[in-house]
Amino acid sequence: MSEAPADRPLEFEERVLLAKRTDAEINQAVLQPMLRTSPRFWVLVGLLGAIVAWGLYAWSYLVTWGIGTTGKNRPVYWTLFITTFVFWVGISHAGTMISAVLRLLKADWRRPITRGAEAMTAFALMMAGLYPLIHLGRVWKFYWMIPYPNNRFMWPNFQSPLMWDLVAIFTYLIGSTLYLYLALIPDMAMARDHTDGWRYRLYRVLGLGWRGTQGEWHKLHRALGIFSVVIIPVFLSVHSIVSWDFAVTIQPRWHSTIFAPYFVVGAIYSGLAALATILVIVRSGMRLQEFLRAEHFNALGRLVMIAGMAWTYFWFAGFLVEWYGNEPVTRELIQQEVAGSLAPLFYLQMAANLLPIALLALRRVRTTPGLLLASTLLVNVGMYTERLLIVIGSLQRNYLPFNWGTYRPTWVELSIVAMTFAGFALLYTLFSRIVPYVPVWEMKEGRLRYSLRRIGRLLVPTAAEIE
Amino acid sequence: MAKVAKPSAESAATGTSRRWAMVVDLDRCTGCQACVVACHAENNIPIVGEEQAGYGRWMHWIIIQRYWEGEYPNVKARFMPVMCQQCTQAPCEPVCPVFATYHSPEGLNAQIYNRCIGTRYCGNACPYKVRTFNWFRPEFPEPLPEQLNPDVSVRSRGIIEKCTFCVQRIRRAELDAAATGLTLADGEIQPACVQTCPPSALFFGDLNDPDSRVSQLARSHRSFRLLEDLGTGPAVIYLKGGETNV
Amino acid sequence: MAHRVSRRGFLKIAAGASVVAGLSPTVRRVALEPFVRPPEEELPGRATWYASTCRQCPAGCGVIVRVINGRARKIEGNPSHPLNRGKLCARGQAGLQVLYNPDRLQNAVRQTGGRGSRRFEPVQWAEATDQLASALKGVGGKARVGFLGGSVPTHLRLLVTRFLEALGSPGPVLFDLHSVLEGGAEAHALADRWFGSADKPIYDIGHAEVIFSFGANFLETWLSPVSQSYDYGTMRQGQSGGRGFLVQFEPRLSMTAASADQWIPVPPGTEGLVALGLGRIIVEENLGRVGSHREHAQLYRDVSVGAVAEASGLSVDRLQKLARAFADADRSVALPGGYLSGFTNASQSMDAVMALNVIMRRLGREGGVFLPHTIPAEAFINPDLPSPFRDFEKLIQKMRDGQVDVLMVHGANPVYELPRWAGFADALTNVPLVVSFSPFINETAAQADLILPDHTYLEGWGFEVCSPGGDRPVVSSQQPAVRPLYDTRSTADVLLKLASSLGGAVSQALPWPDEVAYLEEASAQLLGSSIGVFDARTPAGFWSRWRQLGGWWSTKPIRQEPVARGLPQGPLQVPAASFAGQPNLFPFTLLPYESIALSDGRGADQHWLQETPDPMTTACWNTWVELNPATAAQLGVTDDDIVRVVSTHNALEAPVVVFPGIRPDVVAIPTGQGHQDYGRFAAGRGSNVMDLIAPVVEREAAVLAWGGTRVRVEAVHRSTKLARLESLDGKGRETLR
Amino acid sequence: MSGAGRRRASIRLMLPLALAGGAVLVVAAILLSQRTAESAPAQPIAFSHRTHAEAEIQCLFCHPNALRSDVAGMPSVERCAGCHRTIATTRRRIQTVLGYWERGEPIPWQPINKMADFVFFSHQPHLAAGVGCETCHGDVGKMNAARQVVNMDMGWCLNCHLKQPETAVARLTDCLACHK
Repeated sequence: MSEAPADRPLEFEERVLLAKRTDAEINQAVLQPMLRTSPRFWVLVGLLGAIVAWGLYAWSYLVTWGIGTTGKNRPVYWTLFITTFVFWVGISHAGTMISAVLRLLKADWRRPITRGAEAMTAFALMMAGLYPLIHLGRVWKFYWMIPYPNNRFMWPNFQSPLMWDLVAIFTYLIGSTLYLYLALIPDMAMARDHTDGWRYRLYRVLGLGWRGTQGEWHKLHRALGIFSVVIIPVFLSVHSIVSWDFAVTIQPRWHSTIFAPYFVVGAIYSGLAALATILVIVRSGMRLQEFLRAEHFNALGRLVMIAGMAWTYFWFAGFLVEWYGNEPVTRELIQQEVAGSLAPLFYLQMAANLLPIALLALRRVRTTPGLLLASTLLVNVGMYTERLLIVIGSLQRNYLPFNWGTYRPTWVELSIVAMTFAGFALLYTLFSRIVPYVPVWEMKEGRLRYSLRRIGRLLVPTAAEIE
Repeated sequence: MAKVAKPSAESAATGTSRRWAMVVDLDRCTGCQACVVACHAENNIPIVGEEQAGYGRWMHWIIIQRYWEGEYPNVKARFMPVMCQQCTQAPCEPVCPVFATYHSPEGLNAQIYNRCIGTRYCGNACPYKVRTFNWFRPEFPEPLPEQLNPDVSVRSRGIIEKCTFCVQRIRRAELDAAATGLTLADGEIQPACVQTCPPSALFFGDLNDPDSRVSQLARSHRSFRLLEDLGTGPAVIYLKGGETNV
Repeated sequence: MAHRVSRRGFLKIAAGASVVAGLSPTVRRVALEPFVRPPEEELPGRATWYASTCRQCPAGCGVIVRVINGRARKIEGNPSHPLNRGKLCARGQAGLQVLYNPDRLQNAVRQTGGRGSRRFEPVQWAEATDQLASALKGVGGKARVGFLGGSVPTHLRLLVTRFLEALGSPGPVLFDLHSVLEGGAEAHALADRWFGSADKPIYDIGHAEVIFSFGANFLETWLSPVSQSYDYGTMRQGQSGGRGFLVQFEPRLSMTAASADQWIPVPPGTEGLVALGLGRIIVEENLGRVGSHREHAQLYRDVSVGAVAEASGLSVDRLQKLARAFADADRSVALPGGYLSGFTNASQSMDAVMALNVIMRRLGREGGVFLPHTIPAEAFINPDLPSPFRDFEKLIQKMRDGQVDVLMVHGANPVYELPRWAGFADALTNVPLVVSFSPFINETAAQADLILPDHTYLEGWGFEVCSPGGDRPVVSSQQPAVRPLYDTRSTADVLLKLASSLGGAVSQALPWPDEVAYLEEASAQLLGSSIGVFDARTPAGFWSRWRQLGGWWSTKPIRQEPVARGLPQGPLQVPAASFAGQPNLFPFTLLPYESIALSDGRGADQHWLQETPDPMTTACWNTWVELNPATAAQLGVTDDDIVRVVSTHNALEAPVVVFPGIRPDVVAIPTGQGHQDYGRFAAGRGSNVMDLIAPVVEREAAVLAWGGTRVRVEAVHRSTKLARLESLDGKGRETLR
Repeated sequence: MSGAGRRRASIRLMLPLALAGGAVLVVAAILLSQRTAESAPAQPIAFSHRTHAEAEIQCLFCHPNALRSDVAGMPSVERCAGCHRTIATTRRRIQTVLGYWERGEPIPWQPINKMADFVFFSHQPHLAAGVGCETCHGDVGKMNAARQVVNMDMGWCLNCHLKQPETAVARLTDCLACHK
């Protein structure tokens, strides 16, 4: 169907969109790793499942005995749960960033990695959504927060940032899940046509009877176009609102106007880094070297680097105001971080957030999967530490020194945190075996734009009219 | 309803004329802890034990903070009883997602225990850190449940609690006054801490009544409020301690 | 009637209940419990208040108990009681936990596995009293019965004294650590020496302008802390003009010292010397507006201000300033506190302090020194002073020599309160029958053969003659607020039963059928008194008012002016206190101080009190060692590090509290913990500082010199987490500036 | 199967699923918010309110505390015996009552209207405000065995409190009016 002249070097887009491979080959290359489950895969699933099971036990222990089984105390009322909640919400920002923003920007290199990113958003949000439940201790009381007409004549308090959180995260979760699913429909149909047995039955249902008519494609593109636009304000609002959980209080260090953009940028930074981490791992785990190429990592690495620079700017802007303002409590907190008990965390945060920016400036680092993995992992360590410092570090100090406190995590908290990391990995692993990890139709569609067609004696690059 | 800074205006808007307030005369306070135990007895406050208390999980609704000044031998210790300040602009109130804490028409920061779902957001928002949380199910070995005050809920685990200005006493006194047709005089309603305070360092009454004892004391040149610059408008008014030099 | 019984109409104090309706113990929905016969004054769901007397310390504050559906729910100060005027301290507030303590004895028990085995089996009351009666009958010599009391209520003390008298035995010996630490016996001896009075002097703190307190922690545990705290509040802000000037002389910044305007950390045992120096300056410079000091000159003949300055570490200039401050005030008073009683120079020190009041003519003046007015009825005259330590030692000696056949213990716990060298525990083994009346298994009860648990004070009857009683004569009455929870029995009733079964002189001496009959008769003696706050036409009416009001007192303040019997003949002298332990081996002086919550240890079984933070350290639930920051640095320890405190006789380990308000050469440890028994909240917690006390006993003055022990402190390189309210990171600051 | 057929099949499958899910939610919401009134609990003696009401005995004769206290109170055995020592003494039920009286035992009546632990409720002000017993307890005089007739939940309380004069509503709908 399409062929490239041997003498012409492939363009960037052609390379990342596998211009030389046929559609059938691509179908096979995507479906093959899904259908192949090695013992290693099952060992991984078993291990993750065991961690999740242990975490569920820890959660049930917490529910049985009370929040006292965690290391919280007065005044450190929020700890690892909220920290990890913020972390997961942050991670969830990558998917939308890649799919919606880059889709609107028509960056074609995004195509093979969109599904991975969208799945990450959905699963990270699911993990994040667990924390408000866990955090309550008496999880069955959660429904008090849901607004519904009741015979107590009581509504929730929409003044509370937690209610905003509830609305924003719920909206984002629904939106991003639909977004993920919409883009999945043609591939489900493709998978349906290439599989049998239970997979066939599953894909038949999920494929919603997709036939690939012009009308269907048109509607899909319309829907995706609308979603891409609509989800961006949600995407910006979610982490802004999460930041307002902190910023609306008068707790020293939380009470800051820069928190919303700072949190959003931080979310993008950690989210993109997490995406890069995952892509490196999935690539080697599923042997997708052909789809996920150095070019992708190069582009992604650049994005991470830019997000990191933005984060650094916002961090510095916040820090400068705090430092210059010289408010006694804030000064005490800065003191704590720079030279006190929080110093190890603080320097870890700074090193782990700043060092990758420098590393990622090097093309070699961006394009070498191992090095990229190391730097993006570092980013996520750094961003987790940053949130630890914001949530726990700040709460340990307040206006009245008599009321200061210290916090030690317990096994219950650590197990539950581990549970969500393992749970995320487990969902992601299973997802990658059930759903084509690389969006085949997007690839094909992209390839259309750069495929060469013979018109008479000429080879003419054609751009698809759709899009 | 918009909140207004002045207690009187606020109460006028809600149709009642009271703004409950407490005055703490630091010059009288000796730090003796009588109020602390009285509060435990009145309000069914659980005891958490050594380990939990050591980890900052004690449940006192009123604590006497002790501050050191100077160094030996010119060292001074000062006491400061700190309980819920019943702020006019309470930072704890807007953050509660379920209205478990809200502003009552008489200016109290009410805490409705059975509505609390335990987000502990109010605890973070409170700059005085006077809210305590039931980390575990409170234990009252038999027959200690007999001592519980039936006018106050026994809180379960997972619930934030705090000083209420002994609202059960206010409610009881008002009901009794209505039943007997008498009016309540200033000083007749006393929270447990005020009632027991041996050196009479605590006073309780209506700040909107210009002749009440608390109003008179609040006008003292010694009066100040805790963390006043935060703009929370506490209803607890402190009177500075002094020092006599001879 | 002039008095106000109620806080307005609705705090109705019931006239008392001889039988309070018993309801099954449920908290919730108890209001739905149906009665067989509804009690007259009980309205289900509504509170009834009963007036009674607090027995958490010997002060005798009036309380009112809120009773709902037959259960006591809250204790408050009795607003009409002239001593505490509606106020109550932390211990008073915690009284419910004595009643509802989960580890109370629920019936009479016999120890079956031998003393100290702690294996008890229930025994019928009749059987138990029979055993005691036959033991008393079988006693060889008349003087072979011993009664050891702690802080026994006055009515029981009177009954016991009659009982023992009729038996031909010596009177009860009273020993409790609280009295020792507050210097109870020494205060009586002081009043006796100077004024020939059997009562402790009253210091009019409320009206004083200048108070010099020599080791008197009058806001914490000394004498009548609630009454004194009330007066302190008045002294600070209740008077027109000035807020009073309080100076505290003691080596540790106690809570009282924290409330003082000046804290002067003089070396332990030199407080009296400082008083002497101040007196010398006043007399020498003829300070004050009280006329000539010529007659006092000989009192201070031997005092050298320079020597005082050297011994106390205060400059002569400072002493002069203090002397002027004391003398120039119109109303100044000097308090000889309990800490002075802990040294071998106790009586001389206390004399030196009292002399300041005498030379400034502060006797019987407003803001000065008074004596309580006696109760105008024979039944309420205190039969004897608290026993000096000498009497207790004699009892121990008799026990050791096998001269005591039956020992009855009520309210005392010397096995816990005294160090082993005192020999009480060993001497007990030579007593054939030891009977305890304790409602709890404490350390002493664990060594008893028979425990006949008394009611706790909210279930029992009695009265307390308040001494000191504030500004007027006060008898505080005690009545049951609730029906006894368990099968316990009033010790007074047990004695009356014993008396009737013993017959003869004993039953004639104690003719009453039961405790209530005795109390009714005693109260009726006040019928018709012209000064009483109430009167009645019949004894029954009087008895009813007595219970309703919570006692009897005079309408107006009546105080007695102390008349000095003439000044001491010789010049005043305060010898140096002697200490156990070589200063080079034991460089620190040990200061055991009474915990404001746990008192001498009797509050340790109440978890409200266990979790009550110590006012100065904010620590709770444990024992700790207070060290000056310099001392701690020198030892290389800091907060929460465990140290070993070693005296010549014993050692203990406890975590450190770095305490800015203590002399570098003094180590302070609170009392109250280190119980072996005494219920789940007390047992096995912390250490008992009294174990460290060395046997410094001044024979002549009969003083247990509990302040005269030297110790050394060793770091053990371990640490723990002491429970405290305060954040150590906050460094005791109020705000950050 | 044609594409359209497949699509119809998926819709056929998903529509009932969605409907079923919605139905479960609705039912759960109804069940959670609506407790049905309870039936009469078993009592130690088959006491008939109707008989007593027909004898024109006022509620407050046996439950007099309602006027003065938080609780209406259960009549004491003494009160039962006060009449029944002379009235209908031969009946077996009455003899059971008298048996309790003679043994000095309280009759273990089972409570019918239970108030949650976190609610402060007092009969006294309600009676003072002219709220009749039957407003909350139903027409007990027509029942043999008394049973709960209204679900005493918050909405039910508020329904009445909201209908009060405007000046009182703010006070009566304040959470602290009833929550403790």
